[in-house]
Amino acid sequence: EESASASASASEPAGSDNQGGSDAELPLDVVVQVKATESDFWQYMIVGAEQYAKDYPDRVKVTIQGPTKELDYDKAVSLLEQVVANKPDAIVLASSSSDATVPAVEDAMDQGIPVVLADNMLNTEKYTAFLATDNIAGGALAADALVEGMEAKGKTSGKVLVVSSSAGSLVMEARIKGFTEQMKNKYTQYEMYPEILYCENDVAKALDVCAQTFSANKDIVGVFGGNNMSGNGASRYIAQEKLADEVTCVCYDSDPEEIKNLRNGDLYAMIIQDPAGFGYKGVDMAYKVVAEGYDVEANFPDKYIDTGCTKITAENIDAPELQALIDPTLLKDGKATREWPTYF
Amino acid sequence: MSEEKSKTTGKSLTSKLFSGVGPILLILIALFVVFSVIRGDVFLSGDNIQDLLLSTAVNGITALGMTCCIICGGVDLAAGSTIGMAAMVVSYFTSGQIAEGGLVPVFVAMLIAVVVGALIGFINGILINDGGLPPFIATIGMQIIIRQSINLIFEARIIAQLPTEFTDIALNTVFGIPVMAFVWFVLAIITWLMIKFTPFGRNIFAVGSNAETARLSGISLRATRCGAWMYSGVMSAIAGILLCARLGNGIPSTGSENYEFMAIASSVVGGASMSGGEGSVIGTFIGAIILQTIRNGGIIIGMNAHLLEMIVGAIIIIAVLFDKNSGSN
Amino acid sequence: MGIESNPIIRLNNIVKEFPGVRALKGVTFDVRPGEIHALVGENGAGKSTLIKCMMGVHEPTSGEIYLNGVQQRVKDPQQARELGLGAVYQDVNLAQSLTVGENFFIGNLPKTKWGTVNWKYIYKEAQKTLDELKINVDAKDTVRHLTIGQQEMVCIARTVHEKAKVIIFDEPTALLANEEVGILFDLIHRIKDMGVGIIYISHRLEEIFQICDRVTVLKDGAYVETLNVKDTNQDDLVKLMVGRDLTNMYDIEHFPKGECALKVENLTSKGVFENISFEAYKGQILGMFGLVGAGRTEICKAIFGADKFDSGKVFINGKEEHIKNPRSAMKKGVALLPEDRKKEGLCLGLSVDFNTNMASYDLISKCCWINLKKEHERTRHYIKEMETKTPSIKQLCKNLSGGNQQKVVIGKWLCRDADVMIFDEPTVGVDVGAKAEIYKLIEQLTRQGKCIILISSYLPEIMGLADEMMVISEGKLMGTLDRSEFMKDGKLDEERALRLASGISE
Amino acid sequence: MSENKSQTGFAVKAKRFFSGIGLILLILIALFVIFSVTSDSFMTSSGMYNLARATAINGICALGMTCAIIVGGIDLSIGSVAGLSSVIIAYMTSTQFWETPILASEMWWIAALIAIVMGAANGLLIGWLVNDGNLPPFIASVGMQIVLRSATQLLCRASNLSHISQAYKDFFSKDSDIFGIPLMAIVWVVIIVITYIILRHTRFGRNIYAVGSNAETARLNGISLRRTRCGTWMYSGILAAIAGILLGARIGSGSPTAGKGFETDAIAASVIGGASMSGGEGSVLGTVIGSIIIQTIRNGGNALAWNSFLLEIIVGVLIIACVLLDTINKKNS
Ligand SMILES: Nc1ncnc2c1ncn2[C@@H]1O[C@H](COP(=O)(O)OP(=O)(O)OP(=O)(O)O)[C@@H](O)[C@H]1O
Ligand SMILES: Nc1ncnc2c1ncn2[C@@H]1O[C@H](COP(=O)(O)OP(=O)(O)OP(=O)(O)O)[C@@H](O)[C@H]1O
Ligand SMILES: [Mg+2]
Ligand SMILES: [Mg+2]
Repeated sequence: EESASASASASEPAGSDNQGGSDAELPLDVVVQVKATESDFWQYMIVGAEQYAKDYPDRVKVTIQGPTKELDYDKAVSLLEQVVANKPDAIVLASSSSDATVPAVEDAMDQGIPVVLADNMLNTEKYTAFLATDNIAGGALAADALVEGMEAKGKTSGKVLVVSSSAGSLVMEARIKGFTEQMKNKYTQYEMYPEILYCENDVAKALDVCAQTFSANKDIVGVFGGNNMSGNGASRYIAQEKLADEVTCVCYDSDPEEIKNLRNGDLYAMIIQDPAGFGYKGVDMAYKVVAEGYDVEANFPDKYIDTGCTKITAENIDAPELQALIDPTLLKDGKATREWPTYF
Repeated sequence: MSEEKSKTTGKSLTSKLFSGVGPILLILIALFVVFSVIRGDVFLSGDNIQDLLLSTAVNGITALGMTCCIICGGVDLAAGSTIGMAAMVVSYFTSGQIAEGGLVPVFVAMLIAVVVGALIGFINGILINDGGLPPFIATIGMQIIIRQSINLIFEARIIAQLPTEFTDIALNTVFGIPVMAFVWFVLAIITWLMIKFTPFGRNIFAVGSNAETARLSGISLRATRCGAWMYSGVMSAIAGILLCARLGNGIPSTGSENYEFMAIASSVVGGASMSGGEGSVIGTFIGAIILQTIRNGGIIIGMNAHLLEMIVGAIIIIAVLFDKNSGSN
Repeated sequence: MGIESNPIIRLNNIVKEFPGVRALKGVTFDVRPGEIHALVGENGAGKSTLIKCMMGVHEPTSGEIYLNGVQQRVKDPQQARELGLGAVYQDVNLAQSLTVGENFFIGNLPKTKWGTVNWKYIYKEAQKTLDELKINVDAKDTVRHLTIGQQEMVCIARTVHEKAKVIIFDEPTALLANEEVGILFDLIHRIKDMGVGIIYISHRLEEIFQICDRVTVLKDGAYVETLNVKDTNQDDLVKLMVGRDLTNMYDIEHFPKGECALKVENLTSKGVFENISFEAYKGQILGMFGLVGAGRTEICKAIFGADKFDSGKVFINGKEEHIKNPRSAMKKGVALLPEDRKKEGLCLGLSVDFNTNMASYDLISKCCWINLKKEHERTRHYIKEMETKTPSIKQLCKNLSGGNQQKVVIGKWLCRDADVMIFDEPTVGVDVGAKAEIYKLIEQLTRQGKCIILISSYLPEIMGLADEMMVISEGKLMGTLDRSEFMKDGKLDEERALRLASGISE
Repeated sequence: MSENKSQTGFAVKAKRFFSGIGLILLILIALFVIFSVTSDSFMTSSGMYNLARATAINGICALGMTCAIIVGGIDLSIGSVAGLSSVIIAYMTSTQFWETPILASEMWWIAALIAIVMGAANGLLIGWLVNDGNLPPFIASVGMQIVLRSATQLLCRASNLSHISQAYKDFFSKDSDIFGIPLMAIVWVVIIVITYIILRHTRFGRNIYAVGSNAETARLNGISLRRTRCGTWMYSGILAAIAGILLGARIGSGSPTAGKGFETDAIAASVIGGASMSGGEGSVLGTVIGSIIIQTIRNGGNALAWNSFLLEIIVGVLIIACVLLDTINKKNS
């Protein structure tokens, strides 16, 4: 679990480096395609990517693409095919499906357009680099945090519930897998509730399913919300019903409701990823590969860069250096700054 | 003639009230019996009944407006996005994140959201009446436009820091009933009175049944249609405001998961006819409770979420099948 | 004619029950080749139901059907068609968005050798039949664009084209004017001469005497009698149908001219009607006569605010009014009983109760609150007044027979209590008994000093009732005749009116 | 003289052919002009190749939807049918749950046939519910939408099915084309032709119009309502299943949420193409143009990197505007 908690360490700004060998004209034309535009999380990635372009206007010109809904695999593929047809200098891609975009990505790579993957791995070997949270490790980290919180409340046995956003989301599956395995292997004193609750990314539904499951199962002591919407609903339910002394809640990703509940003690911990980092470092990687001839495989044999995840609890929520990580839009409004990690 | 008179007066008030909703009332009772037998301790507990009402309220309120549109011979597929728009509008105007202490007092913000809902309904009504668009098309177009406008205007981001006086609405109770459910009951009664006792209510039926006849009978099609869709817009807006209070944040995707389909299903399960001119508030009320009861009970007895959803789909079909075909035998 | 051959079709003891209604109580009936057999009876007597049983639309509760002496069960309309039964129904039954030609072959489209639809053949055949019958319609036209009269002719042509052995006409003349009635009768005679058996349903009894050989009377779903037409007369027939004597129905009281209630000046709607000017007085009946398509309906709809017009003035009670929509017309005291009861007069899916009150809820509500008691009272009152046959005030209008539906529409407009009442074809599909009731009602209204405008394509009716008669042809006012002008020695001068209606000015 | 006559004959034919679609054809041409001027990547062969591939799936769904709309109904279950269809193939050819998949990679077409049968069965059920159960088509198909979606989730145990038949993926891959036309687009074109022939030149097709125009008339004329309705929804189900087969190949895995929301685009394409929600009206050509218009807006807009929300708003406005113009047009003529 060492790697999972690694993150925002200080470094020198990745500024005036040497110019590598490249035939592409500066600023580079980099397309960032996200899973969905109508989501806070992917808006954060967009903020990161745009921040890079703002920091280095002479290096890159960033274009944002993405279907409005995450489920629009079909539209995502069409979009990417079209992006590839336009021959940009590089592509940073967060793909909602591991298979759908493979042909287009391979096509791009074959044409010499580097593709930096973010968040979700594809079932292909042809890509430039992959920046993502290790979601299995993140799930395990969530389990650790949950147990820590439950033990602090003196709950050493009982049922643990998982609320998921929607079936078929790959990253969600990984988190839940990491969480469940950690619970089953390491914390056998707790029992996993047999059914996963789905909320279709609808907070109201998350609230409802929590309410009903809780009233039928008085022995639930812990809840894991697989993303911000499910965590939002679960923690709000706990806040509403004043169950904070009985039930511990941990969730993935942040949103304003969760932050509020964290401060109130209704949510014990958030496991946050670095979506802005996907964007910022993804574009950075694209630039380095194209303009400076950076060799990914030499530094990362499996081409994987773990962007880490961070456990946020009441203790560190106000730490100044974490503010822009918790809410990347602060960067956009210029209300906060952050130092970007130097993985490469 | 006298025979018939004695027959009608002989009917008790309750049997009059529930005439036509018999079959679905049976379904509701059957569901209650099944769930009570399996997990009566939880299902019938006061907490759960409260929760059932609370979780039905949003759909229940939306369905009231939807019923009016269906009676008027159309549907309002923009209901879900109107919910979202109202939630975002009320959040925008009250959030501490936008302005210290909110831009306007909570009450005013709610009013603005309701006005926005009415405005959306008005546009729908005009498109349908003056533009001659089929309601299905007009409102599906509006659905897309409103939903994406929410994303565009509010940058697809959650609005937080809503005042507690607003979010507390969802937590409080009146006479032991959650405020949301209470509002739903009141609106249901208002809608019932409107449909039963006002010329506007009757006009909705006339227009839905035969618009040309209604026009030649001196009923203003424009006023009736705009009124019906505005009523639906207002109901959706109220539902959106309450939902927003319940969620504690303005979430751009509020109301996007099949909210209009569920409202239509509630109305139709409750006996409304998609070809217009038919529908009842009590039926819709029961219809909404049926749909939520399956979900509520199913989760309580620990059913697989997907299996449960499958049953919801099947129940919608079966309930309507039952309703449409029980009359003729 | 009296061909004593074996019947093509024989219905034996047919019973048909609907929920709550016993529409047919054992009817026996037959048709021989080459005869025209009339089926008469009051509204709701079961005529339409009987032929629907025959055509496989309804399944009879009991009873047998024999075709050429062989018992048959007619399962569905398709089978009826294969057995050689054809029908022209009471309500025009065409697929509105399809072409005329396609409607001819609908359900049984001819194929090419490739298995695809043979369009050429369809249009050629349909056009041939239309031309033979002198129907001025293009087979490639979409039905929606035709007038009701034209649509009806297409319906008939289609049935003729199918070469059915038995053809049923359910009130075919209800929507036609004299000229077309003539064409239709010629047509029916020709079909008859081909040896086809014809069933003819009509409320216009003189038509029975004009073309029919035998007549069967139904009353309240029961079989009454079958007579040879030449052995009977109109009065006897009426007596059998209604159960009482109905001597001259048109003999209503006429009242002196009151003030001018409605004045129209140079009303014009381009391409539909032009420069229409007339005055209508209180206590008077103003008749409007013309052939189908003359534009009478449009004139009245324009006055009523239901259609737009280009220029002209409308004065009500001496004051010029700008009527924008039906609602404002009603507020000014004008009412219009539309001609097409199914499309414009009724909400078929709603109750009698609702339909009676729907135009006048404002009169029985206070501060937007409807007085439900009054609503029911009024409905009962008009049901009684007009003897509407309905099991309850909650019965849906679609379950009433055609004539009873018409009575509900009239009731609706009586509820309005308007000063100027425009009746557009008020007796279409209404039985003799009820017609007499309606005429009495009109008489009573004039006694109360109301102004009545009566549109009818049925000349005897309009001449019998009107104090003054306007004749319209192709949107132009051909002339206005006073009662004294068209009553010659107590007899009607039909010729003059018809000449005017055909556009021949004096 | 004779020449003149044949000319007018041709003109009449052309007029009939284009009647009702003139407006949308103009819109399409305008869009093409705008995008080829403003974007240098739009009007390229690869741009067109992509456009054709991207339109195929919605294009096929929309044709089925058009039939359902013409018969006087609607089919809101097509998204779920497409999803289930793709998952059936994935389920039978993937190694997710078994060491050796049910079907060998090359045998994927058997699964595809099963998917088509499933689509037909679903259509049969909806047709039956509508005809014999008196259910409004909206409700029958929404109900089946929910049921099939849940069945899909259950079938793939709420997870993504990866490692599906490679042969299947390759079959419809980007590089499989015939004479430079992508195979997916060819499937679509074949279906366009078949649907055109069915609707225009077969009795069944004409019965669809007759039933949609006036069911009672159709019945009185001896058309079997049951057969026509069941047949229409079956056809729509089959097309949705075929779209699902293409979809599965395109996303390369079985996803429990695949196909969600397809019905909206399909309805949009149909009504932009002139189908009337009251039944009895609609044309294959119109729907095809409608599908292309929607995809052109998306592709062109993306090429110019327009805001994705704005693009969808344009689609929404277009739906309303096209129907509005069509209504005004009809009123005037
Ligand atoms: N579908 C139905 N459901 C219930 N009752 C019906 C139905 N169809 C007809 N009836 C009833 O059956 C009776 C006979 O109706 P029918 O239409 O045959 O009369 P009709 O002789 O054709 O009258 P009209 O001259 O007015 O057309 C009426 O009382 C009518 O109310
Ligand atoms: N939908 C329509 N579109 C275009 N013209 C029409 C339409 N309906 C009627 N007309 C035209 O308006 C004129 C009057 O039509 P209409 O048949 O209503 O007259 P009418 O005198 O009321 O006849 P009747 O009442 O005997 O059927 C005719 O010239 C007809 O062609
Ligand atoms: Mg009749
Ligand atoms: Mg007329």
